[in-house]
Amino acid sequence: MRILYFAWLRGKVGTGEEEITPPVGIATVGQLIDWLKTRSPGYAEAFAQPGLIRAAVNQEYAKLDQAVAASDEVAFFPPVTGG
Amino acid sequence: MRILYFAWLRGKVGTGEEEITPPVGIATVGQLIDWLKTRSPGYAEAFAQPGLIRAAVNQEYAKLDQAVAASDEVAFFPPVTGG
Amino acid sequence: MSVRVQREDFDPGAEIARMTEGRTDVGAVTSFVGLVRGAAGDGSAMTLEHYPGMTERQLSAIEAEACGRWPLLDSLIIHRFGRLNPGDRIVLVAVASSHRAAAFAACEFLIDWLKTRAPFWKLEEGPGGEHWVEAKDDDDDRADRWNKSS
Amino acid sequence: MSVRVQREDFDPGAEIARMTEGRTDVGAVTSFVGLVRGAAGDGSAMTLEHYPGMTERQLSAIEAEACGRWPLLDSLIIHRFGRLNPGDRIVLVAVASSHRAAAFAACEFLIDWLKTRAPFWKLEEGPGGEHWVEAKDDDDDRADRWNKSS
Repeated sequence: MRILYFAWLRGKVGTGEEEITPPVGIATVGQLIDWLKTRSPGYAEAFAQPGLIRAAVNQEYAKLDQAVAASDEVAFFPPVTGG
Repeated sequence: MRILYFAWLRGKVGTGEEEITPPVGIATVGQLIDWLKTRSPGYAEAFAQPGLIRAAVNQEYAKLDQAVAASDEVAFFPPVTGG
Repeated sequence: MSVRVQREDFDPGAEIARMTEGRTDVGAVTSFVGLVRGAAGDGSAMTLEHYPGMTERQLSAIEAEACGRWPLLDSLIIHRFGRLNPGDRIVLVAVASSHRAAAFAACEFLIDWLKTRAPFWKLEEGPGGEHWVEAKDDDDDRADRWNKSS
Repeated sequence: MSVRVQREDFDPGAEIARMTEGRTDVGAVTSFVGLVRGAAGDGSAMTLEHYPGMTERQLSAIEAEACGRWPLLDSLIIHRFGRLNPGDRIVLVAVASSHRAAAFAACEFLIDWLKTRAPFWKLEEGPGGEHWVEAKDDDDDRADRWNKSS
């Protein structure tokens, strides 16, 4: 599974992009976040405030209960500030 | 008094601009219109439908009860269609 | 804040660029360009008549009203007169502000008010001859919106 | 209907002119240009990060939504990324339609939705160092307006 981090999330987790293999049982965006938080204090801090995190699966906005699979591109980022 | 006519009013009265001296007692835009209507069938036709006439005195929109004087520039025209 | 009434065409891009040139306080520029519609070569040209003097005065008054209602950094109205063909530009309204909400509101206000207050009249050439375009109730309604709340 | 995400500057006038070139069905072109604000030389430059791929996809979806809501003849969104200085253009939204009401509504809708949906993030350089710009509730409110009765 390809995971992307943008803006200040990238700084906190320490990378902009990584390939990971989540443990069996990680089936949704929410479960993925819960597992990522256990990987290091940086990850825990990045995802500490769920209200500040937006997720996308395969470049479409996704909610916490959306399914994720090994072949997906999953991205996490703060609320957007373009324009 | 200088009187200007625009768009189809000009066609009906037969001129775009004229200098006139209204009779004593013509003191408002409304009285001026009533007098102009008596000048010829063309004038009568031009002012036949009051709802289709807009007036300006010295280049500012004016209502029927607005005062007019000999030195004024008075204009009559249909509702505007610019833009 | 400026107003131009002219027979010649104008360049919207050059006018918009001029509004922001050398300044860094403008966050938003909105613009509206109105054009003559009609199938090319179908004879649907038109002639725009206006009231020289009163036109400029009314456009300036409309601009002043917009500046009183919104925090604008600059505004521009250019309106053509004379004979125009389908595809020709008629009018440009452009507004610069720090923020987009004011820029959008003022730009739409200016064209709505211009349509009901600026002394221009369209004489259209059609297959059946010339006719003066009638004012639209819809334009009055759009202009009236600005008299309601806020 | 088109979308461009690029590092280079753009020419609003050329883009607007292109939308009407050779056609006579366009009666109204509205445009919005967003620029970086800040006193020149005060160090208030910024860097716009984006999510390549998703950005284009979201902008296209926003455009498709606008085309479904209003009778548009053409639309264009150009958004820059990379380092930008005060006075630099960030974004252009332009819409062509037969009538002005649709052109204004769609243009404002596009920038409102873009601000809350397109994956861009601003990293501002200030006197105290760099900081990520926080999203504004006001932008959410403006975007939400379009979900109410049209």
